[in-house]
Amino acid sequence: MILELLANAISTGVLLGCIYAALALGLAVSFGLLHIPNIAHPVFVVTGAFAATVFNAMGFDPLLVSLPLALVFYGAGIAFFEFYSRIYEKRGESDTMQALTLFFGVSLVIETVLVMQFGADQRSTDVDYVGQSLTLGPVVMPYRLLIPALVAPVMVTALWLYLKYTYAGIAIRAVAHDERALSVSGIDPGWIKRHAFGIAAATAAISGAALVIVGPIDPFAGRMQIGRAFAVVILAGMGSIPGTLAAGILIGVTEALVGAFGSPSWAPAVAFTMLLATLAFKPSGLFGAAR
Amino acid sequence: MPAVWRTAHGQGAPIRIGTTICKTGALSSTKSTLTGLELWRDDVNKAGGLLGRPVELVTYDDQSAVAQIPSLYSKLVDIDKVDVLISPYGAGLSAPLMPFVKQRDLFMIGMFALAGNDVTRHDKFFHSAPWGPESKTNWARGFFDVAKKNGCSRIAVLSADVEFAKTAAGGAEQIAGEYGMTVVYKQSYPPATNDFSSILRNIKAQTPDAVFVCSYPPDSTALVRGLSEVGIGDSVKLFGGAMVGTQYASLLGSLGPALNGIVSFALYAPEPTMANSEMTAFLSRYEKVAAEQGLDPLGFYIPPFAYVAGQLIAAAVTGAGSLDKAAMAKVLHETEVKTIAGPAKFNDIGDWTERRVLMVQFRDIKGKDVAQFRQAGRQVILDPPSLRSGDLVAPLTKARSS
Amino acid sequence: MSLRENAMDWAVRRTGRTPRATRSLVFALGCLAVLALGVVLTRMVDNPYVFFAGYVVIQYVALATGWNVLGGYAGYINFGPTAFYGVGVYMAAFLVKAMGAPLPVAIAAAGVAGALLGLAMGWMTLRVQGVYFAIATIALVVMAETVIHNIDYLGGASGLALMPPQAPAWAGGQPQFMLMVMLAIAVAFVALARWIEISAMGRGLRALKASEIAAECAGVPTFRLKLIACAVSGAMLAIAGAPYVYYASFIEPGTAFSLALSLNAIAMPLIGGKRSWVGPVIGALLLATVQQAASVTISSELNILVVGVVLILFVAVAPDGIVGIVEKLTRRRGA
Amino acid sequence: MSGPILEVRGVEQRFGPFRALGPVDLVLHRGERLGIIGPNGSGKTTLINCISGTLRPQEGRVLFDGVDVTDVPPHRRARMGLSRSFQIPKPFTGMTVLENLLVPIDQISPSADAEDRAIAVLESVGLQRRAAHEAGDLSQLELRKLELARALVVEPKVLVADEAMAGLSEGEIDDVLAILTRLSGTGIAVIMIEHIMHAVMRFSTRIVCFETGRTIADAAPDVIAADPLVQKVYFGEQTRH
Repeated sequence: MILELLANAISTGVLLGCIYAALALGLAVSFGLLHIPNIAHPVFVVTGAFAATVFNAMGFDPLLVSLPLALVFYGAGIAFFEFYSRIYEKRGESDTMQALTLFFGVSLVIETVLVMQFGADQRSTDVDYVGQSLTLGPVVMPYRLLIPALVAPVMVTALWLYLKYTYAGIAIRAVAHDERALSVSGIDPGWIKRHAFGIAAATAAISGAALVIVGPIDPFAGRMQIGRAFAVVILAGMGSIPGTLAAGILIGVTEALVGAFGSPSWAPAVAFTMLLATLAFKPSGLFGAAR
Repeated sequence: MPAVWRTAHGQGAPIRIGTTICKTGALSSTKSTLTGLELWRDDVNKAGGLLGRPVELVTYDDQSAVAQIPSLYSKLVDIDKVDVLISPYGAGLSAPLMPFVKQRDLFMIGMFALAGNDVTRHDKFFHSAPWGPESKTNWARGFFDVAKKNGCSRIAVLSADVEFAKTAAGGAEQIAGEYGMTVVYKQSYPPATNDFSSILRNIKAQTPDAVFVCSYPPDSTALVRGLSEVGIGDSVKLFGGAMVGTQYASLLGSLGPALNGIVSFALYAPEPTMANSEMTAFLSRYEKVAAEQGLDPLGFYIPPFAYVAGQLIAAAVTGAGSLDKAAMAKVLHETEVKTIAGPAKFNDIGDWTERRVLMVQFRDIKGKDVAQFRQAGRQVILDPPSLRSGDLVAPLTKARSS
Repeated sequence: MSLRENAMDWAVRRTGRTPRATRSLVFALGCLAVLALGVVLTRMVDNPYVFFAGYVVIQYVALATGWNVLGGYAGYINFGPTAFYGVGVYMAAFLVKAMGAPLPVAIAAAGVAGALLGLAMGWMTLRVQGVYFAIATIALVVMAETVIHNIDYLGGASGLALMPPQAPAWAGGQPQFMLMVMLAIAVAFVALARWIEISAMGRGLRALKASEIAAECAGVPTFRLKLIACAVSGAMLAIAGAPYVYYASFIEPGTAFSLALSLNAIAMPLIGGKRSWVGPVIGALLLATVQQAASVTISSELNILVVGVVLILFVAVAPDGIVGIVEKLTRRRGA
Repeated sequence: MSGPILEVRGVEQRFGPFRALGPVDLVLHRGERLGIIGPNGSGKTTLINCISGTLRPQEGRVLFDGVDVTDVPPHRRARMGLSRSFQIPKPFTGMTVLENLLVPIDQISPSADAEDRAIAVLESVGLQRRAAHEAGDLSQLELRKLELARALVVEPKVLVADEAMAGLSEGEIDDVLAILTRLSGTGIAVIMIEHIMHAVMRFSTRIVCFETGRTIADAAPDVIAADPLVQKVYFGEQTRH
């Protein structure tokens, strides 16, 4: 019985952890690679989730519809970055604190617009596989978690390959390392950063769709996730894309174990404790380079 | 706003009724309170008002925030000079208000403030909702009456870390003890938990006969889904009890057939034992407004009792023949008031003397059309016995598969 | 006239400022006048609404000022001021429940608790870049709320109704008394903030805000100074929360850790101007008064939207807030 | 108290696989005027960071006034009498020029006449008319002067000037040189890191040349100028400009 419980807690933890990783992936790009502390990212994800519910109500599958939506988010991300860099980067200030405040204001505005548009009530999607489970021996995995969880390894792998093997991807990593290095090679670092921020925003559309399959969301659902998403990115190590998946799963499994064998009441403290412990004892994270 | 400074007691000047509404914030789904009140106001004014004076509502948005309450009610009382108060929604928002109401000796109708007057024991406070006496422990007693009747002895208690749920869970334990039942599992979980698989497995391992659940809308959804996904075992006859959310159309619509078999509380269900023409007429008028304003389309839970709040005020004012607060309270303490939700009699701290919290079991739900919930037989009333419209189908696994 | 005197004189003329001692005297008199005004107000006004609403507004002055010691001077943004505020609220509630503690004891204990929490947070996160501190404070609120949920003695998620000790007879009633207490706290905070601002500590903080490395090389013990500022700010935020239980006699986690409170405590200094003590005061008075009025006129969604948009505008166009705009205008006219 | 004021022993610094500095040994005597030259990326600034404490070397020790300060944080080194200026000026923006100078005074040698002392130093670098201005409003030259003034105001035992003259005109270079020379006259040891050769040559009593993290020459200016290795790595590059 204990073993069955353990196996199921771990499998649930892995599934939830994958979803956390999907949520944090955009942040791993914008914060981890570009060093832009976009605390509005979870709100972008929630916006993606609402977009998915709108199309779901017309009969589309939320995950499929999130692919074209990702393109829209990519464009919106670029436009938003343009706005951001006009305010900051061109002012010649690298005032992270001011940037944090800007993103804070942006997330408030987005949340309020969502409330005014959709109301403060919970919204959910209607998909066929919700309510059914995949049973593997003693382990029962609800499709409601399994299918969105699969999104994370797919996105992580795609992004990792992109960053490793494409010209633009390598340029993004170069920008992360040293902006000046790039201007020497004749690529516009501004364009590369816009592009990378657009990718970060695009992931929000997909992970938003994943999130709303897991459970109903409201416009303020992002707030619960800010701490967790940053915990994933920092635990992974700044800029480590595969690390994001590992860190998300680590947090997810720990939460599930605390919930199953300790008290579920303490589960929200897990991510925070891991975040603080990382900052205090290993600021470079699990897979990050020393900074 | 010249009305603020006008004397409120002049002949023909409106009788002012003040309250705050959770138009925004966490409790904004309760804002249909206002519609219920407005429908009552329109009815009363059409019939010539109270004491020959029109009725006027003065409302503010309290943002579902406790911190807003003291200053807003002070404003209602001291600046707007309202004659009668209605409490904000629920016990949490009403709690900071009670000492003030008692100290100033005001007349107030409680809106869903469960056990809201049990500590203060103010003698000019009356509940519009039929929680009954000692409601902190007793409001969900019906669940345990049903459990007892069906031979349940092993009870599991699960609750969200939220005010209402914790209170309900505390009462549940007490009643279980009283009925000689064993609490074999007790757990609380943080709000916004979206996966209950390990919790459900832990419950299953204890083979309880009944699972008393005190949850909030998002977790009610996740729990019901979890039931379908990982199951709960054949031992469970009764599942639910205090699941907030199952009173509202949005959740009913999104869960649909997954609700079958679950037992939860309600204050009104369109069963033949309960429906009356006034209530039905009220609900059909409400539906029209709700459709325009995007409110809960069913409106079984809150709006009727906002209307009841108005009816109680009307009875008190007409019975007293004045706005004298002591006289108004005396009327409600001494006479039975006929409301759209049935006859109301009050004890000395304003509880309905008869608890009329329903325990309903969801049955025969097909598809996700909300309109089906307006038909009889979808929410079968198991308790109280006076309103019973059917018997429990058990165990839960059978009720869900049928 | 020597060159040196010339330069000093020129500096004085340039800024149009009177010598420091005179300015401090004027400030002290101003503080006393505000306190006296508070006392007169509680005697003259009958309408309790004024005291309830006044308490809320003045509480924001205290919160914004406390936040600004770290956020404004040192530039370390604390996104979770309510974590500290909530700790103050619950510290006071604990003492009231356990021993019916009088207000001064609750305030002192809240201050100590807030300072310790600030030290602990700072010790763990201030060694790495500032952005980590900001992120950790976001998570801190969730953590603090979780802890309270798990303490049954303090009511957990259900909240706790308490009967705090009654106000002394001379105060003329509980609302009046609470208003005076909050006013005294706010005035003390503003004075403390001003003292920090013009002292060596304030200069050290502003220096490290501009450049931590340069400050460190100029002899500023940056880590220690940040820790002190974090502790002082934490103590101030917690103290601002301590009287709440005496004001509302009911507390619950949703209020003590409310996001609206956090949002306002951050927005007010940013809108008023975070470089001097005047900014948070102006920002708090302005925003809180508008919100008190707006909560009865426009929808609160619109209210939050306005705060968000204003925040973005100020960050984008006027990073030094209203005070910065005024300074720029007067400087232009003077030049 | 006659030993060297500053001593660097076997200091090494690597960034990943790349060795940025060392091992380096260096001695600075009291009142000495030491010039450090070398091409970009030769490890000069890394050395300065190790001396001032913003970087802890992976190997080796730094001794200041006979005390091992390798593990002493920068602000404590500053209090012991080690001042530095930055290659890219780092003014305390948001504060006046006068306040900029008060920061080190507050921390290192507080006194009642702090403002007078600060004004005196501002006069000596010709910034007195800017005393009440926002540091962020200064011109490039003024920023460099402020950088120096802030390092000088606490009367250090050692001043490390990191490219204090970059981007200045000939006349302005003369101004700064005059300030530094006057300072050296009061017994302060100065390390000057500079690309402007004629300035270093004029100022220094001894010059050390760096190349890929190592010292390749350490001698009097005229000897350095004649050193073929130095000419190859350094002057060869310089003459192209």
